[in-house]
Amino acid sequence: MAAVDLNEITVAQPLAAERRGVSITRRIWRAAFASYEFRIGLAIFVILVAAALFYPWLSGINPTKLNVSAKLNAPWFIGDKWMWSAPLGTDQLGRDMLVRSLVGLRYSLLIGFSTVALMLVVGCTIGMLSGYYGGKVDLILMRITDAQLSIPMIILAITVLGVSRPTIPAIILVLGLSSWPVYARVTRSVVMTERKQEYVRAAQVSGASNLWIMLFLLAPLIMPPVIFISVLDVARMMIFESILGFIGLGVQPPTPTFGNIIADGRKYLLNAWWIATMPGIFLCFTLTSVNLMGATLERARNRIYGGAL
Amino acid sequence: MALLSFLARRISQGVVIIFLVTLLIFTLLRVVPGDPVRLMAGGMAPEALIEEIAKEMGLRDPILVQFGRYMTGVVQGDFGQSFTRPASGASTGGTGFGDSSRGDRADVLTLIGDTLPMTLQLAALAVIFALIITFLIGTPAGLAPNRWPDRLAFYVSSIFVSLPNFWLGIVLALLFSVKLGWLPAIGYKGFAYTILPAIVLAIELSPVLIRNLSGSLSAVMQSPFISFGRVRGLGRRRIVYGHALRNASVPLLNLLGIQISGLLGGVLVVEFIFDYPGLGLLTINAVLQRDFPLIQGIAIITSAIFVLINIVVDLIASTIDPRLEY
Amino acid sequence: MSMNRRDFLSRTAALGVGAGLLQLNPSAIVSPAFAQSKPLVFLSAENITGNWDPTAHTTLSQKNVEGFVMGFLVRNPMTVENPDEVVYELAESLKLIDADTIEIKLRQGVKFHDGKDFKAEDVKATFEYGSQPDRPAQWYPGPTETLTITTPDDYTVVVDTSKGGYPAHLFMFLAGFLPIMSSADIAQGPKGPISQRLNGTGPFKFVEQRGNDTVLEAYEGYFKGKPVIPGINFSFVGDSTTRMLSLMNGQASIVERLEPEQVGTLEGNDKVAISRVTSVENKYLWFRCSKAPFDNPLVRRAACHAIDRSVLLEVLGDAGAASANFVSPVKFGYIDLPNYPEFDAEKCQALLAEAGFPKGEGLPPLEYITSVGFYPKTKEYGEVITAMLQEQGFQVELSVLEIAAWNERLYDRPGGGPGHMIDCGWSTGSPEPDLILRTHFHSSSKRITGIEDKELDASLDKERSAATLEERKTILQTETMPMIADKVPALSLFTSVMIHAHDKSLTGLFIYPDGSMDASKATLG
Amino acid sequence: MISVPILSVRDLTVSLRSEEGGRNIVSDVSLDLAPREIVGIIGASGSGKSVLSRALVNWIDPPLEIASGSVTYKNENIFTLPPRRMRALRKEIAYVGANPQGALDPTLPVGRQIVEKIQALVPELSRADAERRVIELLAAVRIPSPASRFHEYPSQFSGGMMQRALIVDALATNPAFLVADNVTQPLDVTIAAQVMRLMRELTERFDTAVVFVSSSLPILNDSADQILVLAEGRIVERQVPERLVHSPQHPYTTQLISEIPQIWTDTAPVVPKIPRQGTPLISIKNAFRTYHVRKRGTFASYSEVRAVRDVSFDVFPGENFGIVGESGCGKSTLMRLLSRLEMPDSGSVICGGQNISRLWRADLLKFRKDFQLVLQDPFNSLPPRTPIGEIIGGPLRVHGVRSADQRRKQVLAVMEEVGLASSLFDELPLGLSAGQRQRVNVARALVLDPKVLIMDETLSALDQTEQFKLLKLFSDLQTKHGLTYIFISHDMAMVRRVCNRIAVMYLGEVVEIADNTKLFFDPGHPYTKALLSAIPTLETRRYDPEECLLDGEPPSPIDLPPGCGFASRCPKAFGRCRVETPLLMPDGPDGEAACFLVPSYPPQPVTAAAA
Repeated sequence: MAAVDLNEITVAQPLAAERRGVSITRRIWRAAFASYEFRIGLAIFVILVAAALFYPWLSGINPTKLNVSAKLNAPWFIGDKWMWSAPLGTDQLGRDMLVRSLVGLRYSLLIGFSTVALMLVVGCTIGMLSGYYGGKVDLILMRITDAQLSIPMIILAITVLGVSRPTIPAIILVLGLSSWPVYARVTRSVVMTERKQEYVRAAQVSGASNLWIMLFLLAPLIMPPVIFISVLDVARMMIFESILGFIGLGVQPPTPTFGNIIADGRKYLLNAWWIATMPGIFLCFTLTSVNLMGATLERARNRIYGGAL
Repeated sequence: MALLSFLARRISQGVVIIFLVTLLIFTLLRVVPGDPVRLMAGGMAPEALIEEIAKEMGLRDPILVQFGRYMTGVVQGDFGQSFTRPASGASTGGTGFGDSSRGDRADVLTLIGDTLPMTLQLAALAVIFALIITFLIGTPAGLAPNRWPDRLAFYVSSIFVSLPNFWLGIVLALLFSVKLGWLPAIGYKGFAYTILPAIVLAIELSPVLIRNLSGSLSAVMQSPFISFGRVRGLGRRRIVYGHALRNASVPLLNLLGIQISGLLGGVLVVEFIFDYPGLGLLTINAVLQRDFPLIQGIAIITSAIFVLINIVVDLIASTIDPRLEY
Repeated sequence: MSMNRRDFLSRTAALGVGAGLLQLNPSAIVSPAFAQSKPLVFLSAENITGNWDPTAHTTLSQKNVEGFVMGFLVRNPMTVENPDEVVYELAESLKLIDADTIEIKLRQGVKFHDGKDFKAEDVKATFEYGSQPDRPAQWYPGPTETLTITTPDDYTVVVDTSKGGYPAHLFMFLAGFLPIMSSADIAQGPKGPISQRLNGTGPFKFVEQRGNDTVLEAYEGYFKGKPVIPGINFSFVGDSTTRMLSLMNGQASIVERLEPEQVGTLEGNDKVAISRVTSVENKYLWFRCSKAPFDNPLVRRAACHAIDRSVLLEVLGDAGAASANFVSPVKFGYIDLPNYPEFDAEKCQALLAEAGFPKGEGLPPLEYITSVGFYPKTKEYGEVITAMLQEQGFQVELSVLEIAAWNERLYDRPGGGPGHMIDCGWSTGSPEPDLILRTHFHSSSKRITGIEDKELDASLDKERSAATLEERKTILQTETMPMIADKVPALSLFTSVMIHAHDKSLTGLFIYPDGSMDASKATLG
Repeated sequence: MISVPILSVRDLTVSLRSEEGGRNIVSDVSLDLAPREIVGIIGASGSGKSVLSRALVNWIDPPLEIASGSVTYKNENIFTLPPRRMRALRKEIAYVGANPQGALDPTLPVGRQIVEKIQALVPELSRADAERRVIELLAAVRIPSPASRFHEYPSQFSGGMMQRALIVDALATNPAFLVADNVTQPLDVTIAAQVMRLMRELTERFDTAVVFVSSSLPILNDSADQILVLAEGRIVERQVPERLVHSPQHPYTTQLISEIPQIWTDTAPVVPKIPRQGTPLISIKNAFRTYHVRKRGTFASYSEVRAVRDVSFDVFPGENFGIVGESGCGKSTLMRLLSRLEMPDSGSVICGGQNISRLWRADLLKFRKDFQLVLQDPFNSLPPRTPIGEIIGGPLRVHGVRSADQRRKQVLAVMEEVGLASSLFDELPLGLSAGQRQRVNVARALVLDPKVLIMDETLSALDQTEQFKLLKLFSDLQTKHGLTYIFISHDMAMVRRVCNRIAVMYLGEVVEIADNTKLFFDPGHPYTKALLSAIPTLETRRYDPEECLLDGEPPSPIDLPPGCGFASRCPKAFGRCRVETPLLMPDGPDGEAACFLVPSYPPQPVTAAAA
């Protein structure tokens, strides 16, 4: 009822002058950027990424250079043995935790985002197809999805990663290919409802091919929320990578990733908690910043699309 | 009648799924380098012996033949025998060639049978905890979108999701088991041992659920019958708990059904950390020892469980919401 | 200096044995009041094999279990101070009659856990069974047919090795760690009860294997008297942090293989005591000597000179002790080899140049395989070594594999094992050096390295066939060991120190350098 | 009115808060409601009548807010009541809305929810009693087998039934007054008529006062004691129906009345009879379409929904062809066949000499270009998140107009033509009125300048004023582009106004097909009569509802009974109707009807005479 009603109201609404001729997308970004949360998120994210990209290079500290004599130094805020070169302390082999975390962040971001990207591509494509065509296609694709869904990631991991020395691409592949079904399901359900809508029919009548409809009509409509959901998975994938490291299928040393830093640091949790904890904190910051931006963006979209002025 | 036919349909589909899984895993495991026989016999074993054992175990036949043999076994409830484990069920390793002299090996099924209940108990408790957390945090968030409870939920889930489960496991064990001595942590000698691992799993599980619940709840709160309910004279509590949550719980259920398979990943690590004698520990050892029959067995069983759980989920969902035609 | 002392001691030992003098008793440690207490919970870092046959494996954790259950002719405490000490248990004396004959007098009135009386037939059966070439553990100097074992009476065993052409004194050390099995069990063959359960004369009885727990209970009939603690739960817990946590919250009584950092943490804890034992185990960097580039001794030596072992020890902290030989200091014939390769960048570069790879140019990319490992710090020092080698121009790539994969790649195979270098430790609960030297460097076995070298073979055979211990030691220390140090088919990195942490209330426990324990006099709580 | 009013509204003003400040939706409305009185409020969409009706039951949520004024019930202003007391009052203040389907929790049985309400408001009533009451009320609103319906879920109720259930829900607690907001709007005419009849009966029986809000004067005219005319949120006139109709005071009212379709009056528009010669533009021949739906909760058994059965007709260039029928009669399926969204199972659709099911790629695209569709639902038919410009330009992109400027030019031209401000180009459809949305729809279809436009219920969601405007637009476009229209509708009045030739559908069959005048003045089929009798109009009806109006609802097209599909509801049905299916037979010069009562219909063949 609410919907009908509001529409009745908004009928004669005069268009706010400033909105004239401004494309929707730009309006959304404006709205998002207007909120301080978005700015904070953006700030944190930019800082982190910038640090990850430049600090190691500026500081000239080599994340893989061992300095055994200076191992397990505490960070500056506790303990007294810390050095300027390692404000966040050092790990079990005396490498600077700050640089390692930042470089780790680099790789983890790479892994997290490209994994999720892979998941989205595969999952959404399959979901889209089976939701759009329904019938046999749907049946087959969904059975495959369920099958995939019911295989524990870990087993897929050992088989695929067992093949060769686990490299970052291999890991991305494993994680991505083992986690897409969730998205297939979500997309499918959304598409199924949307596809029944009349505007889809209208497009068909105007002569649009199915592909055209999926790409230009449905995808733009259903992707954003799905992508928004997937932000959590970026983090989950980074964690999964650490689980792989934990059973010896992770990225090989000396390359630092959050995964293997945490996995190796685990042993020292009792007397050098910072090794395993720092990446977690960085991870949390990254995630929160991305999440903040995502959330505000989503809110902005809903506001604009929800017809608020 | 309707129910029966539903079950018939879903179970037949489930069988297909399980078959696919088995086929996939089976072939994958066969293409992994690293000859299982060498693992069984131990590295010191001479090639001749390896070949001999392999032959006698039929591991040199074409994959399809092996698969056929395996499946015929499976349908008769015979999942084969562990490569490395003795009947005693001990997790074994080390190297000893002339493996032929090993004590008779454990049946995969019995191994799983012993550990599965433990894990189910753990998983069930974890899910319960997760749901409690989810409802405590997610409901207010869903009722007050974009206000502080929503923010809270948002930050909490951000933090939860960035906690590596083994990190959390150790920290909790240190805190509650060593420092405070409230809960036992390592091994299993009673129900109490399930609590800590379950909490860790719950925390790993909850972020997605929280987000889902708050999302769908706020969506439901938008729907006409909620505001109309007020006009019909229903109290807010009744509307929220009697109707809104009821509707919002359906997508939550489905998500939960999907998450189950993800749960095993967590169970694995957590059981290893807490030395909890469940399927997860079995799996990780099977993986570490490349105990292929065991891995296969576990894969089949887990996917079967997954199928069953999802059938149950759909049943519950369709009793909650009759429109979901089952 | 200390060396000389040790030489002296061992010499006297050797002679002493001949004279049947030596009488010492490890139970000098503590003999506490009998107090009923809870069973001892031991958390092992390594899992056991599926097969209880003591000759079927070389797995340490299972040796530990055997240490509780089985009886031994003698035990060698093998302390660094007194490496050659001998304690008589099932044997009352070992007498070397001549170079090829040894006579063993047995203790009387001992019973196996299954009730069978312990007699000479059991020792004979054990020796003959264990010497079969297909027994994985491979304790014996030569195959069964080279032995002639006679039992003049029920409590006397005479071993004649003349057919084998090696001296009988080898059995002195071997006697130190042979679990004596019941002839009845052996009679039923390798697939028989012997593989199903342990049956010995030791202080604890094997009850059952419960999942990952091996359950033992005190054996009333133990010839030194029933142990104080009612039983032992020996269970495998893979994760070191987990082991430590369960010790801290009182669920475990003793845990093994502590990480040095954990030692730091635990020393603060007043409920826990730490024990360190220099072990019989060295850890090695094995070269695949049968394939390029490490088929070339020069390259091997270059690599060895690139590695600064002192840094490794820094990484290992308490968990490692310096040693400069291919066997542990507690083993027979140990000596700090003067020509043992030390860290020396110049030498390394010189050797590389000499081998035709100046600054490592022209070397293929090398794979260095190690495991996530249940040994402390395995991965860490792996990383360090990789870094060091890279510094000298070796393009080394480290592969950290989970145990099974590592295990599967460990041993030599036709055409050389996988990778170019692999990390592994080797430990045997006996002073016998050949258990390492011969096993790995003689072309008849060449377990991991795959080396085939006539000179080495010759030298190894020579030291084995030496008429007396005395003579043998000299050959070992002056010829064989230095030769190996020149050819370095493997580099021994350090000697592991076994760190156990246990409940303070646990007393009277003696830990042998191979990690096995004598708990017969231990009390708990 | 002497009696004290039970509800009195004084200077009520409701305004919409927004970032640009407030705007009044309802301004200083005052009215009194006497016991048992029925007050009708009429207003076009956008007149704020829904907001007013909600204000009456104190249901105003942000961004709306009560700016000033009072609604006094039992001499208390309900806006100032604390929530708790307000809730108690809900017992006596009832509301029925325009959207029956969304009004109840879809996951709980209807009966249970009504009981829930009763118990929430009348705690003293025992559950059993409450259930009994609900069941008898369900019976009272003529819901068949109420006892079992009680346990069914909203999704299992049809629109009409749901609306009745809601009336039950509203009256269950014996409210003192009831606000009915556009209750008949979503319903088919015959059903709407039934519901209206019901409302009247019940309100008398429970002596409830009613505020009846509607956009259709005829409906109010039949029932209300007094009518208020709402325009721009203000009450511009209040009168008793007769006087309002015959001597309207306010110009707005006059206009409103003038827009009410004339059916039989001599002032009614005369639609010219288009000469039907030459080749038909499109002709459909013996088309069948059956859907197979899995029986609920069965393993693999399907049931047949026979949506279109043996339909044939021709449409000639320049004519307006109407297809009328109630929901579920298969007209939408027919539309899908005509626009080649689906293919007939058997039979064919011929266009320009080609069977369109055979068209492919380029030919198909060509066909699409000439043959456009304007869809029913103004809300679903526009992608919610695409700017209007893009929506209208979409077809151009599909048809290969690459350059954006080119598109923009054409789109703006069309928008201008259909009367959309060019400023809307970058706007989202949301916030547009139904009328504007339909204009967008039309523009989207028109942008390809097609030969034929199929109007699928295009106007049914609009109120008369809007309809009027759009119809005007259509005829202009027709003269300008020489378009041919096919109107698919359930609204007889609308069809009467524009269509030259009309086909009446029932249960997937064409039961009558005739020229405009013939159909409305001398229908051949009883169903047509029923439809005519239900048309909301101010005129004296040619067909008396009492004798033609149907009870119950059309049977489901699943597993149809043999014989004439209409027999089950037909007042004139006799033996033959239940065994033999009547075919279309000429009924006079310009019509055909499928009824045995058509004079020309051959008598039942005597078995002997066969062969």
